[in-house]
Amino acid sequence: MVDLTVEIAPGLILKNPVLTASGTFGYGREYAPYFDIAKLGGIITKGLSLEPKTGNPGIRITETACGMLNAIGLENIGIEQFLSMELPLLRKLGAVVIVNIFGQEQADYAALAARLDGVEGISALEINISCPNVKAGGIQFGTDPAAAAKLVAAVRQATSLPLITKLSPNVSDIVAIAQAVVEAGSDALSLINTLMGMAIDLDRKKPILGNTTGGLSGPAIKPVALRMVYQVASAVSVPVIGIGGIVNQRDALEFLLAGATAVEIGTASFINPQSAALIVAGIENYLDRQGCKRVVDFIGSLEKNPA
Amino acid sequence: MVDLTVEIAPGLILKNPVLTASGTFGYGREYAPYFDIAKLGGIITKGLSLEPKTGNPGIRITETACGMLNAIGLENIGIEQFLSMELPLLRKLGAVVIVNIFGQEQADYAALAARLDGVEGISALEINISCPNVKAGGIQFGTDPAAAAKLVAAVRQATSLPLITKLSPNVSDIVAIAQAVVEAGSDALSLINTLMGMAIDLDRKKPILGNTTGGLSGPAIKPVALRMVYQVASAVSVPVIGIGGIVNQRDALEFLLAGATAVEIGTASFINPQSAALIVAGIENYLDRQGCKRVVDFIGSLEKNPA
Amino acid sequence: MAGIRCWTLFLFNAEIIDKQKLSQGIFRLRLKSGKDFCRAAKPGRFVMLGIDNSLFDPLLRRPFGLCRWHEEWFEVVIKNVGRGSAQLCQLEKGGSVAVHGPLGNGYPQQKTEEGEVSPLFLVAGGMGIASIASYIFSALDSNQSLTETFLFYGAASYAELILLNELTAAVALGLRIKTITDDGSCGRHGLVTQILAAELLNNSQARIFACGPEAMLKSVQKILQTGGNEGYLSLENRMACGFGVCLGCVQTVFAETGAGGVETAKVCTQGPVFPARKVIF
Amino acid sequence: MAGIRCWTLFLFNAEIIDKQKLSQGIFRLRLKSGKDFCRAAKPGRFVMLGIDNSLFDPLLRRPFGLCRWHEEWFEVVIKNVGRGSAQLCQLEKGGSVAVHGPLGNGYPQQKTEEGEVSPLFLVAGGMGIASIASYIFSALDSNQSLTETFLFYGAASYAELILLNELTAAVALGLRIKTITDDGSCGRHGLVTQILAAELLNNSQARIFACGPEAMLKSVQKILQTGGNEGYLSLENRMACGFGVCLGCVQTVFAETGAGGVETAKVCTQGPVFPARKVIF
Ligand SMILES: Cc1cc2nc3c(=O)[nH]c(=O)nc-3n(C[C@H](O)[C@H](O)[C@H](O)COP(=O)(O)OP(=O)(O)OC[C@H]3O[C@@H](n4cnc5c(N)ncnc54)[C@H](O)[C@@H]3O)c2cc1C
Ligand SMILES: Cc1cc2nc3c(=O)[nH]c(=O)nc-3n(C[C@H](O)[C@H](O)[C@H](O)COP(=O)(O)OP(=O)(O)OC[C@H]3O[C@@H](n4cnc5c(N)ncnc54)[C@H](O)[C@@H]3O)c2cc1C
Ligand SMILES: Cc1cc2nc3c(=O)[nH]c(=O)nc-3n(C[C@H](O)[C@H](O)[C@H](O)COP(=O)(O)O)c2cc1C
Ligand SMILES: Cc1cc2nc3c(=O)[nH]c(=O)nc-3n(C[C@H](O)[C@H](O)[C@H](O)COP(=O)(O)O)c2cc1C
Ligand code: FES
Ligand code: FES
Repeated sequence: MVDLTVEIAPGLILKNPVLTASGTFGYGREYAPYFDIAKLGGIITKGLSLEPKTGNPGIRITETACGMLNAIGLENIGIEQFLSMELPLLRKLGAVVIVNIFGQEQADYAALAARLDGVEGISALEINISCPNVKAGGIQFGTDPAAAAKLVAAVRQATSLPLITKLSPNVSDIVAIAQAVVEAGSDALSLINTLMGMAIDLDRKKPILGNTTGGLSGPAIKPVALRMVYQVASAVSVPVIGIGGIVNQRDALEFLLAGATAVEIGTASFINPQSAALIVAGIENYLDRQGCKRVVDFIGSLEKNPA
Repeated sequence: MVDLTVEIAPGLILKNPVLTASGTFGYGREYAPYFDIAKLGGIITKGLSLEPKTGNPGIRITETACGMLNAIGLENIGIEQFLSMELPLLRKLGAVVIVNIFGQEQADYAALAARLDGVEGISALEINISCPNVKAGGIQFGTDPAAAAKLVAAVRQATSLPLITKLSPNVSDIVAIAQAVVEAGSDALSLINTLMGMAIDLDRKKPILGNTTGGLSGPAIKPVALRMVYQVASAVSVPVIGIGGIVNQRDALEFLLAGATAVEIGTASFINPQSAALIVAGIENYLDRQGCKRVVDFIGSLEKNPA
Repeated sequence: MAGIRCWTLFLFNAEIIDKQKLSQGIFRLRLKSGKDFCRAAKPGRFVMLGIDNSLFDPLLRRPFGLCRWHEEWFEVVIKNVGRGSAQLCQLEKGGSVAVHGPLGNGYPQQKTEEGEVSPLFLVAGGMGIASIASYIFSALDSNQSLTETFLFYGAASYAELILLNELTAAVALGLRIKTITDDGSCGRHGLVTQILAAELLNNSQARIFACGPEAMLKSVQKILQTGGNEGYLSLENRMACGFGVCLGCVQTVFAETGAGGVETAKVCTQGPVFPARKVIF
Repeated sequence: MAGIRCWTLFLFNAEIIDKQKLSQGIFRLRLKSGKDFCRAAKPGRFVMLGIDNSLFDPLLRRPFGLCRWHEEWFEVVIKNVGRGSAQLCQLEKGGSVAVHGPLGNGYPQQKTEEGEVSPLFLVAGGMGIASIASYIFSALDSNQSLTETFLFYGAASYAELILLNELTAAVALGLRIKTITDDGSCGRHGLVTQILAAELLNNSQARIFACGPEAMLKSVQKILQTGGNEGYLSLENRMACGFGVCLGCVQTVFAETGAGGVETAKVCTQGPVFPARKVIF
């Protein structure tokens, strides 16, 4: 028996290092027919805002080479409906719940954090900073270390819940952003969110997505994600959660080797709803065969190349 | 008959919009057995430096989902050997030659540009700014608008050849870099260079590449490339050359729709050495069937989504 | 967990026990499944199908209507229109397909309890027949009457009027069939919506089930608005997951709460069949 | 340009005219080709093979040694070790493979002109036999003598000593064969380099051609250094292009110019066969 427990924030110990990525696991309920979602390290909800949001018009998804673009537009039911209609079921199912939050300006994030502070059945917040900051003219919070740090500090003020900041990969220097938000009080980091991409319908001479651009996810982005996780995990001392193109246990284990304390499964759950559960079993099996007793001994154990 | 000619810099008219991407076409000679390289819009050489460079040790390439990582380390024969041993053959074969240059510091780039100024048989320079600036502590020229602009200005001073600046995609705001280098005198832009990525050998617990990280290319990156080309072409008034994951004429035409005046074929040439030639034929055929008489009418003709 | 079964949802690899070419680029696959799967099948429901290998191109599964089923198999009809469908069409008998389903709501029951059954107009355009046929085959296989049931079936040409022979067997149960082709190679010359419009003039009671290209469904919707008939449209929005988690497939609809409010509905779980009056194209 | 032929390079889709399982996960494919292709084939040369579809996973072609050829076909032996080889091994007779080649230099000619032929030791470890066998089959198919030619062939077990039966036919031409297996299931128990080391003691004149895992080649190199024998190693570095343009496959070697200088050589065009003394592992 391998000890799969990991601590992803001070005091927040998960039974295993497998979480689900925001926006790919609904509010959890949809997966209950496929496996016992309490068996996961935890589930991360669809991104929630203060008010419900209808998302983008037109075509929202399109497949690309080994990946997909989405332009859902952060459609969600809003925090209140989540708390009243979804959270009770998740608690009954026994899932460890991490709520992913986003807003249009800093005050939205702080208000969400304050609202969720002390709510039973919520284990942590994941802050999605890959959102345009309406107040600052639409520049993403996530691409500027100072703006990101300010945002995280405001959220930190508003709640005593463990904070995971989810980083955007569309930046020149992800380590600088990572360090800034850790400095500002983030207990952990998760990365990567989607890469910004675009697809064109040649014959119609139009962008395929209603929103023109969208977020690229899936196996195509795994090399970029792995590189960023490796760089960030080498540079900060808080836990890092790896995300990006993970479809099986081997992918997940590679992220752990690179220094991730846990992983999130995204697009893979669309292809096979059981992916996350299969990955938990696969990690256990692999480590067992390797004679590794505790997953924490495996984490970050990548050998470095000679300099 | 479709008129395929395009002007990619003032006075530099190509017979068609298909070029080959640096580092994927050798010095051109290797492709001569497969097709008449004079039939292409032009060929772009492997990146050349002042002195020969041996490149990185260890494993240099690995396949990823719909892509590949390379860490060649800019191995090349150096500018002098290129001029004496390779250029004469290229001229004999009738190819339009664009030389890709890089250096460790600004002075290297300027020296290369000066050396190539006025050399017969060279049509333009492509400046690879995705290189660590040794003098500035290893920060890439390509991730800082000011550094990139200074570099381009120095090259501009040193030569009267048309200048194409090749942009790195590993940045927060590619439009800012694009505008800065155009301001500094770049006649055209080409994008994207590879995305920085990493791959891990799980069973050996080691990075696969000798250099740990490498550049991601191939179909996997096409959505990111297309998005950046669209953004940059919408923001600048100089010609933009699209690069990234183009494997067939449909991919190439999508880049033209997005606003690219020409395209470069990279990884696809490894899979099928005839790719670039097939894409020229494919573009012609497609436009012909569409009743489009001049490729320039097609370029940038993407319909915008309603705002 | 290799193959699961929970409530009425199944996730398994199915063997292709038969493959048949119905027309140029259109194939019917018969896939092996359990009885429970067939019990959960329903006219208008669908499955997400994928290639059973460990490669990632194509990446996502693709949605296809359940066309017919019987105890230990079910059939889908697939038209090769792109990378995903091409891969599926290339598989041979003995090969394996990754199946997830049955998914979606399916067509509403015909209210037979009130004695009087209102006439039912089934409207199929092109590949929409795969879904519409499921209604007819289901009646045929359970020996249900199809009196007062009309099939209006349009396709580009005679060659693409697939399944017509087999559907004709339902004429014995009362089904009446009218075909129309774009090129006039079978039945009338024109679009299936022309038949519908004409027939509705004499049938203010008829209910309509329609499946086909979006342009056709739009036109059906307009015709229904004029006639005031009740109708259902089966939509084919692009899907990533098929079970309600990606929000990729949503359709703008009039909100249940009335008052002209607008909301989004997931085609995969709240559809693919929607009351025609709800859909906002 | 669908299939091209220039000088001695070919780019075409080849039909699989035969497929044979040689051992668990090891298959031999016989592919249709033109006579000109076979004329350009040579022991030790290789082809880049890809799947003939428009999907991008796997993306790149994979290198495989030319094992045998004859007028209108050639054979490769493929071990399923990963995604690319798995795809190729799954193809069936009648299927199609994208071929690029023949590529690389191949083994040097034996100098037969000077009358005296020095003994030749062929050393194969595991799948290295595919390349080494090409030398023997080539002699067999052109009825060349193989006197003073020795094959030292090692594999994990008897089951993996593939091609052994067919190679035994060359005994009639003078070939002598010694096998060794890791588990002792056929021939001696141990590594093929042990045979080589023992035999070289009595053969300071012997030339060596070796192909196998890197660890084996390193060991062969060391043995040759001690004995002072001339030898050639066939390398299997990872390749992206196979024709000299990506610089992905390079091997560090001693520079031709001597004086201990070091340079890189492309395994695909300057190799895959290198003089053992040049290679710096
Ligand atoms: C509920 C439902 C039931 C369906 N039933 C059937 C059926 O029984 N038989 C059948 O042949 N087809 C059916 N379709 C359509 C089928 O899913 C698409 O043809 C298929 O997904 C295209 O995949 P591709 O990879 O071959 O095409 P792609 O290469 O992805 O695209 C090719 C073309 O197909 C269109 N397309 C892509 N995805 C979809 C999609 N999800 N729905 C519609 N068009 C799409 C694109 O716009 C493009 O023009 C159904 C779709 C839905 C949503
Ligand atoms: C000149 C040459 C001739 C060869 N001849 C044969 C042959 O006749 N028969 C045969 O079965 N194999 C041969 N190989 C090896 C064969 O090319 C690899 O086994 C194959 O490329 C692996 O591809 P994959 O996608 O199955 O494996 P991957 O999934 O890419 O990798 C699986 C494993 O194979 C290793 N590998 C990946 N690429 C290569 C490579 N290019 N060379 C060696 N190992 C690699 C990886 O390190 C990994 O351990 C030859 C290689 C070369 C360079
Ligand atoms: C359809 C879809 C919706 C998503 N919605 C959100 C979201 O609401 N909030 C968020 O932080 N990330 C969102 N993401 C990003 C994922 O959580 C994840 O970071 C990304 O998909 C990369 O992981 P993957 O390659 O495993 O899918 C979404 C991704 C997809 C595909
Ligand atoms: C093996 C390899 C070597 C490369 N070398 C160079 C180089 O020397 N200079 C340069 O500017 N870009 C280099 N590139 C980047 C390509 O020119 C191109 O920008 C990138 O591969 C994206 O295009 P693709 O997806 O079509 O390959 C190299 C790419 C590859 C795959
Ligand atoms: S297809 Fe994912 S929600 Fe409908
Ligand atoms: S494999 Fe590309 S240079 Fe050798």
